[in-house]
Amino acid sequence: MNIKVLYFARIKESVNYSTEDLVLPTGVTTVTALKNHLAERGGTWATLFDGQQMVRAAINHELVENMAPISEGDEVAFFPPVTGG
Amino acid sequence: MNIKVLYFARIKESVNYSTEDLVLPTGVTTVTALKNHLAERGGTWATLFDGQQMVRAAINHELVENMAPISEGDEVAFFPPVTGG
Amino acid sequence: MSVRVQLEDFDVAAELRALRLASAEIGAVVSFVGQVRDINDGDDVQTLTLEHYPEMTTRALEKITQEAQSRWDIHDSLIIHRVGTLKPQDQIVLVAVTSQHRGEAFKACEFMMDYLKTQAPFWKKEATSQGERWVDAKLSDDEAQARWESE
Amino acid sequence: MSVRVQLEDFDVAAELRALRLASAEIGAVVSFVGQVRDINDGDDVQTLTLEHYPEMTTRALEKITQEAQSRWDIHDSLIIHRVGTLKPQDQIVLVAVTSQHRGEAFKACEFMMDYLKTQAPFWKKEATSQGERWVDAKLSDDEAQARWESE
Repeated sequence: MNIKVLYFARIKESVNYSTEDLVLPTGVTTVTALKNHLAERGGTWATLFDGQQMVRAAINHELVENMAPISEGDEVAFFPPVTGG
Repeated sequence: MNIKVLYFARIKESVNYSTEDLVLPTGVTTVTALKNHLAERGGTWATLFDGQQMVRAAINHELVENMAPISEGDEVAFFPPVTGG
Repeated sequence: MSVRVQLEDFDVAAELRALRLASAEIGAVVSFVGQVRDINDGDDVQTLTLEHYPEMTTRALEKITQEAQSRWDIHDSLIIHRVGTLKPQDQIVLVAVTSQHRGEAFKACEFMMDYLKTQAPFWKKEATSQGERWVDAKLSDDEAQARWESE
Repeated sequence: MSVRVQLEDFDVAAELRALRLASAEIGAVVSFVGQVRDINDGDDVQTLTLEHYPEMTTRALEKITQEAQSRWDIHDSLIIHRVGTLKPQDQIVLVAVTSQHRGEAFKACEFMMDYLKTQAPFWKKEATSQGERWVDAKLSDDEAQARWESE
């Protein structure tokens, strides 16, 4: 499954880039699974996505929970809790 | 006891004037007693002050309840419920 | 913490700007502007005339201001209320509150409006196509004020 | 029911005036203006930079607007949020709501701010004399939003 991943704010600075195209292995079909998949990269990725830090996700521009399913072609974004206003 | 009485809005229009100086008989020492005293004038006064209509009172520019005491030299105002804002 | 009662219109922008720029500790400015509606109780309103009790009005508005200040951590507040004859879409009243954080300013501003509606000696008379009439007080305003009594 | 995200400052007076004059049925205009504070968590703030997620931001603000509209009988609303680099006492955000009666406008305006704070994809980075840092989300904002969930 092909998806696009975006990173914002503190997370973008940690991973050093803002977007990447990913081909997901079979079985990685939820936000949680994607976080675990990214954590397997180790280092900064492990620190960010091991579940200790609060990382919010959006799929196709909608805030979603960790159980949300990911589909072919989705735009998945990861970011810290928002601080606007 | 000498006091000054002011009337506002609908009540002022009913009684046809906005202020009067009154010498109160002994015993008229509360807002309720003053309302009863004015109601004894009959006609419009009775209608206004017989307790059927909502008439608010202020003494010396402070909203007060019916039990409030009246003292020599007070400025007592009668008016309908307020409708500003 | 100022209150003004005046015949003239007021400039919301200038007032809010002055309040906001008074301190860089201010994070929130909440304001209420009331305007004259053209319909009330089903009739068209041509003009609205506000009478008040001058010696009492300022005092009542200052008491409301002080009460808000004692209840919430606000930086400053302003009440401007017009009197005299207004027409539909004229501004009647401005209440504005500044604070560090928004919760206090929202609460204080709504509190001040709710108290103004029930405690400040203003009375409205409408001229409609059916003639002139005094506006009746609304039970909903008493209820809005009563909410704060239990807080 | 419009939302705008922009680099430029906004003119509160012109915005409020346009909202208010849109209809003579409007009796109430409630607004919130946020400004950049010069102190946060004990340090002096020199500049504040707002990043956002453009494709999502507009959508999130429109959802907040629609939710407010479905909950209260309001006439219109406006959200303007700035992005880019701001300095202390710059305006960040305007939320304004018009309605016939004040209760609805007060509630809708505060609701919209509380949701904006927790749902709209903006992130603040401060430059202080101690260096740059991302601003942490506040638990109090989550709590402010949660109040509305049970209503």
